[in-house]
Amino acid sequence: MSGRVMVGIFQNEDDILSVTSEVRKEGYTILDIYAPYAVHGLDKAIGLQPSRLPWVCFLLGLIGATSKLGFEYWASASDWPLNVGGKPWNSLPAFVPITFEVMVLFAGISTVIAFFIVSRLYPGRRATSVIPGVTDDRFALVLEETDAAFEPSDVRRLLERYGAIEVIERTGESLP
Amino acid sequence: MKSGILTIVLSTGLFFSALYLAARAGTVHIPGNQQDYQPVQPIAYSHRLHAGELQMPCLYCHFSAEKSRHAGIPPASVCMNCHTLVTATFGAVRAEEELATKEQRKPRTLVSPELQKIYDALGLDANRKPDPARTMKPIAWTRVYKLPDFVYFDHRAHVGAGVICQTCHGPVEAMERMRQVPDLSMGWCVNCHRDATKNGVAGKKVYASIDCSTCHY
Amino acid sequence: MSADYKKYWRSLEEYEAGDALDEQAAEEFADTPLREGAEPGRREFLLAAGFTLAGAALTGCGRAPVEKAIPLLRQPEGILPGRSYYYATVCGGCSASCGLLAKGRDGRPIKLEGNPEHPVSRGGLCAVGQASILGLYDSLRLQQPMARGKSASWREVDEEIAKTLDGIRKEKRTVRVLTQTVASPALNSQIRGFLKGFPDARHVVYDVLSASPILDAHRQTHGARVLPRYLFQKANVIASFDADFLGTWISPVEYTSGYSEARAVEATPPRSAWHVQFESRMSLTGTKADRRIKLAPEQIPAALEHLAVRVARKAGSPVLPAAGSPVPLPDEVLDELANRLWEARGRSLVVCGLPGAEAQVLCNFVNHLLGNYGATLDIAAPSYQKQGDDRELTALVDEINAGKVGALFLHGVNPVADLPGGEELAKSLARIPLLVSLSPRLDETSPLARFVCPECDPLETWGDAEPVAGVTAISQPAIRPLGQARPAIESFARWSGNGASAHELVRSFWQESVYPRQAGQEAFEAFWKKSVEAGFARVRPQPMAVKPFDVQAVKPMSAGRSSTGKLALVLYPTPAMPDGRHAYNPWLHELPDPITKATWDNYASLAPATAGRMALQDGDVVRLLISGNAIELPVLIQPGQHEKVVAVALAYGRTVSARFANTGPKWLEQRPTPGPNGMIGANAAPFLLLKDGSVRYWRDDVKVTATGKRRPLAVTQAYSSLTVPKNLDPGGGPRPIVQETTLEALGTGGAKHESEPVMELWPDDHPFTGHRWAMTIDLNACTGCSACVIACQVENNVPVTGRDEVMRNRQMHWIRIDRYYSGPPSDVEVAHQPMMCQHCEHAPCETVCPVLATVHSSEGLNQQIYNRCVGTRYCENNCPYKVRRFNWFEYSRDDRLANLTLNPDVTVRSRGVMEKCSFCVQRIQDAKAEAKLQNRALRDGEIQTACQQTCPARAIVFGDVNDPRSKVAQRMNSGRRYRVLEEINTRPSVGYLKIVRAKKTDTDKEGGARG
Amino acid sequence: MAEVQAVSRPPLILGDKSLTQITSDICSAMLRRPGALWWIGFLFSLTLLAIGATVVTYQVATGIGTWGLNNSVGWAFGITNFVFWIGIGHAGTLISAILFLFRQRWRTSVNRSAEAMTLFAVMCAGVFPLIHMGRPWMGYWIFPYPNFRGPLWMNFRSPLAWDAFAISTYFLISLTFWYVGLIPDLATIRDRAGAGLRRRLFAFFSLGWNGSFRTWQRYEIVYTLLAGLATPLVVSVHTIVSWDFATAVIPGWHATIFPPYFVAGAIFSGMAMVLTLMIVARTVMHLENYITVRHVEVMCKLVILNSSIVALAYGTEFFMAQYSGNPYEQFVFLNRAFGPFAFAYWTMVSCNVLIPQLLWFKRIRTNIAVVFVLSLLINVGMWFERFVIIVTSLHRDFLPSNWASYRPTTIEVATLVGSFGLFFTCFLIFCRILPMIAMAEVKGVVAHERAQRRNRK
Repeated sequence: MSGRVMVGIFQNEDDILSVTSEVRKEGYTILDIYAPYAVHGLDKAIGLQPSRLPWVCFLLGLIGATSKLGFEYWASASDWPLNVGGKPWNSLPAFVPITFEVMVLFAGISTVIAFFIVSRLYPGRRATSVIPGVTDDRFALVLEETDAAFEPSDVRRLLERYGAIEVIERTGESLP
Repeated sequence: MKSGILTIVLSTGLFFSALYLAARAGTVHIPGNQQDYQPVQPIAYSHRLHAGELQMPCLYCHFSAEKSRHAGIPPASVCMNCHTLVTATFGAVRAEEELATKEQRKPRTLVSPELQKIYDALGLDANRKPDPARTMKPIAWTRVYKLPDFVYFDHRAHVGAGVICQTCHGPVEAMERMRQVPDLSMGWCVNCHRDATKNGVAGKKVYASIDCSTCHY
Repeated sequence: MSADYKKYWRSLEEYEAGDALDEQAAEEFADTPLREGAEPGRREFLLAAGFTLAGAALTGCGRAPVEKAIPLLRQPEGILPGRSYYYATVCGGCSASCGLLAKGRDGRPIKLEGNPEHPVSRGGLCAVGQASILGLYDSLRLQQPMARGKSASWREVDEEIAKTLDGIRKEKRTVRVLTQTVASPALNSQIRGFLKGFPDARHVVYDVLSASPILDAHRQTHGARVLPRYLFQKANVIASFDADFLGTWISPVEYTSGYSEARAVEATPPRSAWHVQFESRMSLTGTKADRRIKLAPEQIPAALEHLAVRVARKAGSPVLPAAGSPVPLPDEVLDELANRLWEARGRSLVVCGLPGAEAQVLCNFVNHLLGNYGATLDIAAPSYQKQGDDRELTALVDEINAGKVGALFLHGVNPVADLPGGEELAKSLARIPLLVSLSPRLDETSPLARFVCPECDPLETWGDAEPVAGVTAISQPAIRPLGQARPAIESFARWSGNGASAHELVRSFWQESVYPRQAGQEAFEAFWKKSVEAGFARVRPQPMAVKPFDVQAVKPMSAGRSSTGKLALVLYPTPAMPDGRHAYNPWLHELPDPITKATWDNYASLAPATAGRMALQDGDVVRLLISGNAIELPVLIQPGQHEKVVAVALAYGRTVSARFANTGPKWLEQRPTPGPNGMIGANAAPFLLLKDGSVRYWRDDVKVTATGKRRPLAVTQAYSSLTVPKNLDPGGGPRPIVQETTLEALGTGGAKHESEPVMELWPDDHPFTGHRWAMTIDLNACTGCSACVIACQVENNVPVTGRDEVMRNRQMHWIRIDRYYSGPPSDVEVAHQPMMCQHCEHAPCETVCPVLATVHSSEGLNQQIYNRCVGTRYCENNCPYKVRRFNWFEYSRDDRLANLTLNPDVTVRSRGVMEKCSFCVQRIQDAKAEAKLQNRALRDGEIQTACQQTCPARAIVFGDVNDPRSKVAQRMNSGRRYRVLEEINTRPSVGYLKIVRAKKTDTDKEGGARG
Repeated sequence: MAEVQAVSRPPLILGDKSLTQITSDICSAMLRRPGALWWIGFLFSLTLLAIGATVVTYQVATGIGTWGLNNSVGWAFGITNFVFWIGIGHAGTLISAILFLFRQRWRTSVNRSAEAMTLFAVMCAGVFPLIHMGRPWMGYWIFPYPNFRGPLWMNFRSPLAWDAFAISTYFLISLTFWYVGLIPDLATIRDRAGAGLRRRLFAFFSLGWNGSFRTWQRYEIVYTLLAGLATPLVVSVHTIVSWDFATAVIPGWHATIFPPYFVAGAIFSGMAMVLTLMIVARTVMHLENYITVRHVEVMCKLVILNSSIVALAYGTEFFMAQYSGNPYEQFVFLNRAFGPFAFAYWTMVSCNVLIPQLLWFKRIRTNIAVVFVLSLLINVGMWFERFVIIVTSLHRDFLPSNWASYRPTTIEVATLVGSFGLFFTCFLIFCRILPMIAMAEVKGVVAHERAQRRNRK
């Protein structure tokens, strides 16, 4: 992250989509793209791997459900079996609703927490946008100036060709 | 960067609070738990002396424990079974006797200030005979073992089943002043009942119910 | 004054937290009678009371409040803190004088139970008797004598009375003692002794519920003023002419017990006494009758006469050839009754509650012809339960009004409120030079008295009773007098110049007068001790100068006034409030009337047709007017009542009931308990008629006018039929909640119950291997008398909620008696069904409680754990029987004196928790602990629930259904047994035994046997 | 196919807004000084809330007896309100989660407010189970926590326990879902706001969101997962609420039809409430371009659908009672329609079945004022539906001796009023301090529509 970066600022969803594909084809390293909303198709254009968050969701949901079901059984049938309305100690059907709720709670909350962790979002974190406009109407493409092959003026031209309204160069320190 | 410092300070604080609480977990009581309650009593009665040294059986004084729900605090008349004659500690009496022999006089009757309180309560005169001029004044002991109003504990069932007093009241024979040994929580009761049903009491098979209505009604 | 003993008694076991510092507590205690303790033993114990805990202030620091434990200084033998003890004594609730066992705890009586050994009441006790314990702890009872309206000391009062009496003796002025029936022979003799010294002195006795005509009639027919002892247990056919013998007539507990025995269909041999009731209103007795004949009040004597004529004809007696008045009902009815009575000669019983000796003579005649004297009526050993003489009362009232009485002593009576012409009488009474009232409370009469010399509560003093000849009972105190009231017997002794205590007086009376009548050889001391312990002694009855039946006395009835066609007013006592002396008692006010289910009021009952004709509805206030006297009462429509009748309960509208102004929870929309007159109900006594030496309880020609006002009644049962309203009826007939069978269907063998198929959806994890508690209730025996309701209330610390809460359907009684009507509204059949927690094996309430506050015990109890309850009320919603009761508010426990009735074995529930019948689990636990201590198994019948214990009809049986020899298991196997709502598979532990209806002999009744 | 259809429809967002216009439109709605209308509404709601808070304090201090309940009718107003509010909440989740999964783009204009509505409704609902307890201060016993009682856990067989878990889960998941949706918009506002407290607060809560596409990608996944979890959750919540009644033995409650019936009813009432709120909001907050007539119309169609389901359930209940041959069951339904609470029953039928039929007509659907009135009536009807189910079943059940009536006290009415106060106060505050419309999502929709338009050209 210590290297220099080049930021292309766009105004249009289509432009950012096409420039991304083009830049990737050219072999430049896209450090990140900043957008005001989730642009569809951009993940493909940028070539991101699918997230593993669904696995977190599934596993924690499973853990929540099994541990709750186990607890309910243990508490009702083993730890202190109490005769409730003549129902059997193991009233499995009656244990299902809470099991389900706890599963959803575990899965949901843990997924969000995992998301915050992997995306390093936490309260008080300083926002490090390239330009403030990315939360309004600007799209920013950030390229890393990786090696000698990176020729800033070529890239600048490329970006401008795809409708960049502004191209700036920066040192990477101010970037996430 | 500021927020980073804040985060560090907060989490350190949290960590130490948790550590502190964990360390004190054994001694901190939830509200209502009177464990280790050891109030000062109006008369400095020593269980250690009576039950320990003199080996008096518990049921001698707390005679209703095997007949009633309450073990009861003995009426002053029970104290008088012995303390009509015994009015002071052995040591003090011996010392007085020695002094008297030395001074060649009849030994004086010594009355310990604590026992005097019983005599006062019963309205007795200097010869420990009822004095109609004096009012009887009951002794207000401070209750140590106390259950909430919605719990019914029956001493007779426990004494009858062979549970020895120390099981619940601890080593009373070693206590100078009475102290509440268990926490008297419901879990303490229930787990003892479970254990009694499983392992018996004093080698005898018993059934200690853990139905709610065993204690709550 | 009251504050003084309140302080003292507060420091009993039920300590009040946050009250007084420990020093104060100690001082308080020091100031008790303990210091007087001259004679140790039980008496001292009664003074000082047992294990004492005094509350103290919070010590802070999150610790629980410091609690003081104050033991006795000297412990009386045999009495331990926390252990109940029982003393046999006599009930002071009414003159029937049932045998009691007063249950005491830590120095104070907490519950009254029937004495099962007692030969008259046989272990039962009525609602009034159960509730009478509250009289002891009534904080508004007079604590001290009063002279001219101000508190005085006994010495002053006694001196002044003695001085005045001396003057009267010298001036030879008249002295009168006016009492209700004095059950105590010792007191009677004391009064006789007191009056002996005066030239013109007389003891006048009257009863609010008079039996004077019966006594008068026996004077005519048998030459002696006796009240026969009615032996219902020996009767096979019972005919009652307006005698509510199961509810309020003379000795209801005794009669209910006998009646129940006479109708024990499963006894060997089976009994099923046939009972016909002639009455104009719906009485408790009428609800149980096999044949209830509804007649206007003036027609009932005619019916009796017609019956007499028929029986006389059968007996071949020429005395009564024809009846004067026209027969008011079909011949077949009277023919059948006459036939049945005749067939059951010597095993039948005709009772008559009509006013006037004329009708009673006829009743005696019928009983005589049937040979019932000596069989079902005993006049050789008669009853002394009613001794009132209305003739003498009339004479006394005239004397008083004429200003001829020099001194009048009142004991147990409240003539201003109970007698007609009370206002006039009050003026005359105020003019009597020496008027002394022994009333324990300031009622309508006692404030007029120059001296009020309050007598003790029966539980505070020694006394005796002889309810029926040959059964003498001793009433012993269960507590030292709480105030400075003095037993009546002591007062009369003091005024006769005798300073002895009640104990000495009763004892010496027994030595002189009772001991000689006993058969045994033992010394007096042993006899006395034995009698005190048992509560009664069987002795030789006093010889009665009874002559053989005098046929000359029988005369045809003077032609009864033919019906005017106008409404008649019938004044009656209710089983809950038979006598205004109990008007202080909130339990009795809140007890739903067994028939109308109304509480906290009296009302004008009208037949549905009558109300319809007058366009009146429940709760419309009407004005009742007879010759200048008027009262306003709300209307209650009473099915089964005669169309020409307005019925109003007596004993209401008493000044002592003004105390209920603050009864009930206080909140924004609370409505007061007393009525617009500031009292509970209105007094109907002014409508009574004291005429021809007899009190008439009905008046013809009452004017009923609507006032346009409304006062909705606090009724605990809003819907009274098992058939749903017609417009909402999906068909299918009445709901099988109360089931009935007929004698024929029952057969003779006592069919066994067929076991139901058991369907299980899930594994049965809950075998009940040890005890399994269950209850059976015999609906055939249950009379609906409601004694169980009060017994349960006392035993289980059930609070009084006040009228407004009852109106909101929030009464707290754990056991209620559902009353269902069937058949046409003009002539209904009635079923009583006690309903309490059914302790279902598959309890719907348990499943829905989120916090496990109600779960099943291993012995089949549905446990309710108050301290765990958070009050979601889900259990209550899901209870098909709706027997759970919720503490909507912190129901008042302000009266700390009344709190002494609280049972220390039962938790006092706080606001926001659910409660319900526990099958008296405290009694189960106590019996189990006791059996364990004695190293033996529990015996069947050892555990009696409070409702079972008090039931005069023995309708309730409780026990271990897993023990096949237990009574409850046997009754569960009865062919009559069914369970309520069996079809929803809740599997209740309560089994009901079907009502047995006698075979219908006519077709005019609808609603056949169900189930 | 879907594309073609979408094209032929009028645009979801009117006025051909540019992205930055959207930002400023929505932000300015909340940054502007509130108008008189808002203040009037806010003060009114606050008054209602104050009334509610007062009576609840009084009730908790005095006893639940201050409600008109009795020995037979243990639940009435309180639980009616609870079910009513829970039902309201369901529409919010439906819009945000279910319609998200179905890729219904029109939801973007209303989902933020609908989710907020869910939260506030669940808050209102959650108050009632707590305050209806006899001892609310012991309410925590309803959860299993380690204790010194043996330990004594709780009854997992009780539908009320299920309720407690369902509602807490529902609230937490809804809150999370709503918050996750808010993060990008919070960042937008943060970047527009100058220095000061507002910026600091938004900076804190936006968690340092910078619009990075890596985050956006995970965000989309998380959002989809949450939507996927919330969908069965919302169904489960009202199913469990319906089990409060369906698992009981009381005739009129004990019915297997309850879960679908309740869920449909919940969405029905919720949609009506969304309509009410949106119509008010678009007027008060000047968002006519974002919440268009087309939005209203779509929601009206959902209302008709749910009304029909509810009507079917009403009919089925009667049929099942008749068909069961169970006289207790049959009686309960006759009693509902013709007994003492017939007025409540017929109010329910009129408002829930008859009146919504008007929405079949496009002229009515597109008349905002009429729709507003209808939506209010439906809310009234749905409140009565719960009242009818609860009270008519309880007041006359098995034993005729138990039959009783029920009359609400002023305390109960004031508590209901107070719950509306709480709801609207929260909602109005929400309108002021947070973006009412999901800017990031609307931008996506606008860009999408613009792209389609361009493609067409």
